[in-house]
Amino acid sequence: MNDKAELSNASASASMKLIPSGDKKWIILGLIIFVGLFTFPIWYNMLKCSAPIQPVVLSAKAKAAGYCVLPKSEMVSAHMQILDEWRDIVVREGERTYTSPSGKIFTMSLSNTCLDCHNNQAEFCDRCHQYASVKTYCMDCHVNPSKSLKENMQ
Amino acid sequence: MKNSRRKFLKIAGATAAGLGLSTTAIKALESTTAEPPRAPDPHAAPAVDTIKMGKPVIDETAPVADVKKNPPPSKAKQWAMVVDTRQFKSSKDLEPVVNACNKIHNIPSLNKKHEIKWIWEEEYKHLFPSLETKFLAEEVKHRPFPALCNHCENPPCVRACPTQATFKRKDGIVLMDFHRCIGCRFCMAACPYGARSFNYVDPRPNIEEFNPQFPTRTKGVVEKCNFCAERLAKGQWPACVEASNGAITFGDLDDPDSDVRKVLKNNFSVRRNVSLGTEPSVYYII
Amino acid sequence: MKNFLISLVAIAALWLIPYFAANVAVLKLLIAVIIPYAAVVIFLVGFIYKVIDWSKSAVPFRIPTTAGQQKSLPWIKANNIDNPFTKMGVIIRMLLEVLAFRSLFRNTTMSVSETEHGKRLAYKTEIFLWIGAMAFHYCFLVVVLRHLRFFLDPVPACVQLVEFFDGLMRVEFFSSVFSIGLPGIMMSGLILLAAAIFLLGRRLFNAKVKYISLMADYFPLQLIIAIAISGIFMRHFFKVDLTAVKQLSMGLATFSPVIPTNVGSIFYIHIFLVSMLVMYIPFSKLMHMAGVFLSPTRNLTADTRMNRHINPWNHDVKTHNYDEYEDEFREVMKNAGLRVEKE
Amino acid sequence: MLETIFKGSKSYWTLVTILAGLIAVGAIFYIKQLQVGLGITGMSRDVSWGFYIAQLTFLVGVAAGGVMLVLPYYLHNYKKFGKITILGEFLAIASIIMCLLFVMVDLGQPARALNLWLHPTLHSVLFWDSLVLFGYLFLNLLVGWTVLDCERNAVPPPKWIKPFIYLSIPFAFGIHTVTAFLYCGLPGRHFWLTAVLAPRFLASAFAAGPAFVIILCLILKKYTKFNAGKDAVQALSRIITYALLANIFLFLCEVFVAMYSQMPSHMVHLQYLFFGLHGHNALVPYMWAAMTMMAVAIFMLLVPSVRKNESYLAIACVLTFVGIWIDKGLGMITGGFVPNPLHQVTEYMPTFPELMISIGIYSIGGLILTFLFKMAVSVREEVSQDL
Amino acid sequence: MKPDELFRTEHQPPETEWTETPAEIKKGYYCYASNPKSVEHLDLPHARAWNPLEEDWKLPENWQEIFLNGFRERLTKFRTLKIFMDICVRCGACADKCHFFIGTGDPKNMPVLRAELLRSIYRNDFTTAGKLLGKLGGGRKLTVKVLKELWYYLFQCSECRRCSVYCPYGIDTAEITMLGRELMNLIGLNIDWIATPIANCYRTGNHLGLEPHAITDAMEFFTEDIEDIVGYDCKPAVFEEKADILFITPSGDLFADPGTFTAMGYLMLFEYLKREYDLKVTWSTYASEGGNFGLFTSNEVMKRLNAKMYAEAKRLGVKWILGGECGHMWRVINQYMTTMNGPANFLEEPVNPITGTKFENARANKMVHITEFTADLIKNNKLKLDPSRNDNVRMTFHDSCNPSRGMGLLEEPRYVIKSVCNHFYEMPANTIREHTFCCGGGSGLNAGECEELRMAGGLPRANAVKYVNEKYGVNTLGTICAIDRAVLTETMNYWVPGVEVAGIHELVGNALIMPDEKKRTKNLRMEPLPGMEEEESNE
Repeated sequence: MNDKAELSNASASASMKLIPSGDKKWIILGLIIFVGLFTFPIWYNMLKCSAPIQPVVLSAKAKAAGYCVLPKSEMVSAHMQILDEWRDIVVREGERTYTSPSGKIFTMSLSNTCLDCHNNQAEFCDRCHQYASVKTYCMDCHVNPSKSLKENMQ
Repeated sequence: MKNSRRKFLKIAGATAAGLGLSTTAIKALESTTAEPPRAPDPHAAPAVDTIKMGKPVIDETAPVADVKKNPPPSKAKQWAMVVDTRQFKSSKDLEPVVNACNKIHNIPSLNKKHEIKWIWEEEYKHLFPSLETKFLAEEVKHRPFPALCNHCENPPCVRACPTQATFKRKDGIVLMDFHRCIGCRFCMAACPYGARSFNYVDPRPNIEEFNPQFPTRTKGVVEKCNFCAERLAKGQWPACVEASNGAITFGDLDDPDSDVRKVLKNNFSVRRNVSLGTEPSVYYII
Repeated sequence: MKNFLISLVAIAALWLIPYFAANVAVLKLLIAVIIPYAAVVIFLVGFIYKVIDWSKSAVPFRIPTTAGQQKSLPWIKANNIDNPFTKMGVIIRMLLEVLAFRSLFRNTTMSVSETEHGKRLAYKTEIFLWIGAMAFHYCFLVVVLRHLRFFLDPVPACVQLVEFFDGLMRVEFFSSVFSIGLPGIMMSGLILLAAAIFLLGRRLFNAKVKYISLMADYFPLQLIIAIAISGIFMRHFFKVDLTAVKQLSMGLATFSPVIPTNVGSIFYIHIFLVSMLVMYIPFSKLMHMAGVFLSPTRNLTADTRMNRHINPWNHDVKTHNYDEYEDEFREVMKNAGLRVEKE
Repeated sequence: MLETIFKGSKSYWTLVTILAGLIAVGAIFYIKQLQVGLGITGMSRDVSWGFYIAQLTFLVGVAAGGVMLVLPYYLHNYKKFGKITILGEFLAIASIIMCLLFVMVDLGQPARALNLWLHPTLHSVLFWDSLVLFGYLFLNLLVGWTVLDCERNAVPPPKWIKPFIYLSIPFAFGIHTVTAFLYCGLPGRHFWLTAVLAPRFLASAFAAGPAFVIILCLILKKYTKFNAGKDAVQALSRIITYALLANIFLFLCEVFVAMYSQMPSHMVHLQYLFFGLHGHNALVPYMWAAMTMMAVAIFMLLVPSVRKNESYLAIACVLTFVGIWIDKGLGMITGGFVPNPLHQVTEYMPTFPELMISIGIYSIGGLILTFLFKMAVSVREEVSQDL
Repeated sequence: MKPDELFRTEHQPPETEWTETPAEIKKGYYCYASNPKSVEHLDLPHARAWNPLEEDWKLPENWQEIFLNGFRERLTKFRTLKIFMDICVRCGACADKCHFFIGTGDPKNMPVLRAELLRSIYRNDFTTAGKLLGKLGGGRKLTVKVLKELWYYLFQCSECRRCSVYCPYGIDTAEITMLGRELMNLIGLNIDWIATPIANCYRTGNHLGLEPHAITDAMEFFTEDIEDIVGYDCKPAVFEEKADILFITPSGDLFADPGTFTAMGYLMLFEYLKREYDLKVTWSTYASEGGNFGLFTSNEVMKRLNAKMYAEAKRLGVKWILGGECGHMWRVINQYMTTMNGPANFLEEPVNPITGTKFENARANKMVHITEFTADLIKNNKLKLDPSRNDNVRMTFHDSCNPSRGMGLLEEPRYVIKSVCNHFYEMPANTIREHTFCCGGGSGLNAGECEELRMAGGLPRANAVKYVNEKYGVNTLGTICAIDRAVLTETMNYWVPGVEVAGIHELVGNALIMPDEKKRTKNLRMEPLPGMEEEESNE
């Protein structure tokens, strides 16, 4: 009764024949894009040939001292918090002296205590900070005493 | 509160604990904070002095008030300053004082609109408009007067600041916390002495001589004279006092034996616009 | 409530497993390396399988929901977005649906009010579900993008830019109870947590939503909340060595895994929960992330009168044709004066 | 209801596009300000608040002016305002958002803005100002939205909304009073140090806000099917008349106190504004223009036959609005800083970038207002089909 | 029940979880089981006599197998079903959008739960997670209880698609209901109000089972009435070969008021066009049904019934087909017909021979909606109209579900209404256009025995009408759907007495100034025209 040719590709409802629907190519394309995005880190790192992290270099003074205000492991993970609290205590409470758990006494000062020892930012701070993509704004105001103002401003 | 602020001491203990036993972790924190390390008295055992700024120079022969100067203290109830303006004959006498401050605090040189001033030179009529006389002595009229923050006992700027970025310390110093200042400049409107400056632009490119021991400021914050709190902490006189050749006396206003009290006892002094009730801590001997 | 509690117990278990396992070296390897790899593999395979499975099902009819004026006479303004008759219209409709949750934006809430004329039904604007959903999904996206810094070296500028804007507002607070300052607060994390709690709160306190909620609805929300909490705690309270973490994640991304030494159990909790979430996606309603693209009421043109859509399994059916009809009714037709084909 | 924002005529979209363009321009200049600092503005060490804070002051007034529509309707059951209260509430929303944005662009460290609540400082008026501003914003959003949505659904507003409506009335007075307290509690700034400042602010607000509402009503009447009704507009114009009179009266009180007492610290600021000081007279023409405008406006408004003519009324409202804008948006803040406490004169004029950023913010407010009014007008068109 | 008692203000779900709350089949809320003869007539499976209220539904031995196999088959045949089973997040946006939920307060009438009834079976039998977690994963075994619940709620959905407008994933409960009902059909769980019409339609060409002469008789009644009004008769052409247009409308309009007035409107319009423009429109008794209850049974039955339209157009050699005012008829024509029974290459691309307008939007389907057609005529000034003849009518317009959400026919009827009627008022914005509410009797739920369900479901629509009735004195509810005309008449009587229901072409007929007409004093309802009341009483 209708255009039989159109209907000839199937006969009964139970036995049906699937012809590929037109959207399959778009679905595959979408999947490829999705998987591509999801696995982005894998091929990005392959293309960039990312180098392993370069170890932090301690200055001679730091090496000689052999200690910091807290054990190294704690400094690695929590130094930002210490700096943060130091500055609050120094500025607002006027306390400037810090006694470490080991009994050593330090002046709480980024420029004058921390940077005095760790004076090479590029090989100390920046190594990890760049690797972990952590930007700081400490040096917007504070200065590295071992550098000129111009160097500090860069 | 101060004690528990030391909790970063044992921060790593909590690190290992994770959150699995957070109550234990917190207990661990508490136990470390129970015994705070005591801040040593700087007089008994000098602080680790990484700053070599030299000891205060005390010139006994200087023609100041005829009292023997006390050694620099580091604690006070209300720091105050007495300026013997008679000793500043011309701008040349004041210049080293201003320069000492500018240099030590990394103060930039900027145009008049944006300038940063902690201590600066003013004429009598501007400094004491309410004490103006019609026929002022010529010498006083042209005398350079140092203007600076009065570290008021009742500071309107502290009242106005919405973030406590400017606050009054227990020793009477009105201080700025540059980390907290949001740059709303309410304090500048509140200050009746024009003592506050705002960093309209980045100060760093305009700093001529530079002191690595003191931070610069970032654009967008207010700043002002801090009575050299950083030097007082180390038992040093403020830079201007040191550079004034004895013209400026500094000390604890609450201590009857302090230099400032001695000087004030023996000289007639005035303060700026006392009618406002701010109780300035900077006294001028005219 | 029962569903909520069972799911909560499951989350608690998932939290405790890595907490205890992190103390055993072998299990560390399991949690930091093997399970994440397994999760990714299960996710990718499951995801692709599911989508391919969907794509295998036919789209016999073009049945878009038309939520706007059709294209008909030239002087009637047609709505090509809510009733798209061109491919471009469909693309815009889908973009709005996926990026702006267009349909949810229409949401209303029914209420009954007493008026001077008796009871009246009102359908007021209900925008909070939309706001919550937008906040949740976009912050989730930002959080995921931010975490790329652990998997890419060097970290591309765009990732850094996302971080910069995310951390733009500085939150610095010091007190005896807790201190926040450095590292800075990331807004996305907090908003994500708040939005997830809001969505969970709806399920608990909105009677209708509570009634329809299954364990499968509570579990992913609670899991995401747990992930957000573990992440925020790791960032601000139980610090870990970030370089060590990045060495681990970079190792995973470059297929040369290393197990970090100086990393607290909070990190293992975080990565374990994330692995669980990733693994869970293909088996759950979270597949809506792919399904939304395939929904036939949204992604088809409403042009069925203009262009014929082909049904891949179209089959012949038995019909009652005119001849049979006339055979049955010829006499009455003739009596009624109707024309017949065969006399 | 929100979807009505997205359906509009060509002219509506043109307006939206223009505003969006201006916002973009403003944003570019703001980025510059973020990079360089507030140094790109005309502000200085002596005049440390300028155009931005002046706009805050003025717009707080516009926002507070909305209460002149809410109060008669809800407290005195003045039915004729029923149709336009929503306009007052929506105008308040747009104005408050502009206020908050002007504060944001005035901050030297906008990233730290949250410190305001992280370190709540009860003795700072700015803290309280932020509370009342956000409170008033919230109340207007809640009330305006709820009432309009109920209107659209033809149901009476829920009972719980009433307390919020009543609460919004003291808040309206509150925002402008607290904003006045920002200035009038400062020692050493004698221009502001007067108890009349808050009343004067309120009086000018109750003139400028309703004047703007009248202008908006007349625009809506011309371009949309929204008709506020003659009675409502006339009632508003009477409010403006009295408020403007009160404003001028209070100003003259100020002038009397300063000039009769002859106290220099009180006189100098008025002298600077109206006659110039030591040859500095940048604001003189503006101040006289403002005074003239307000004087002409008051004359027009006082004559009933003039007031009843809507074209003349429109002119009077524009004069009132612009006059008060100059007075509060230029003179009020700068006048307090010049001369400075050391009796030195540093003049202030906004710079081009400063103006562009301000235009950007005004465009954001305009866009919000456009959206909100579009919504209100659409709802009104839906529910009153027999008009 | 009195309207006030039926107006439920509480929509609080019960304390027990829905999976644990068995359905209770309530009188007034279900439709009678199908007459086995009707089922047999179409050779549909498992015809038998059964009663929903009885414990034993006489299910076939292997009903679970049939159901699950049918389910499985449909999961591959319909991507909609598979996606909709998988991606619902139960956000609840659809919950209070359903008129049956609003009206009955029964939480299982929330669209999400209606779908969950099926979804729980899907989870249990077709998903890994469901197989692993069982009940915890939200799965339910297919038991008789579950089946009965499913049946009960599948026949409390009128497939109006309102929920799908708000669903963030476009989940269309109408589609789920349709496929669910197909599964019911597989085990012979049909309802009579659908099964008998489809059997009728198959045999006689229309749902009502009107045999050819019954149709011509009805037409005669109409033409007599029209003659009374206009002065001459408007006898329509039936089975006219090589006519320009074949006209098909739902048979309901030939049978009962107020649809009959709409039918008279059509007759007058076609007579007008014949006299003025020599346009030949023919009717058919073979294809005398626009509606298609197959849509409510299964895709297969829908296709079987729909085939008659193209077949008849081909036989008669017309240029294209014009469709009357009907709701679900247009969903079938718009979204299924060309796919199922096309391509209709034997027809021409529709062009309005009077105005020359090409109906571009119907170029493949070759079927034009009567309001599109009339709107085009009016826009091109081809009809002489006197809208003041409808001045007694204060009109609002009810968008029927299918033309609005399955087609997008929103402006055309409004344009026609505004051209023939001076007083037109819209109902509140969230109840019209794509937000429109169902009449409550769509998808074969207009059976007498489920009247209470229908009245409850019609509440949201009626409540909106009540508003314009009170505010603007609206007395006429215009619709373009035959089911609406039947259902809403009853609903209005119940909820908003005094509001009549009318088809749009009834108003067109009233306003149309027929060539050489006598002085018109009466409208199509034989009531005096506005301004003619006096003369009427003088007669």
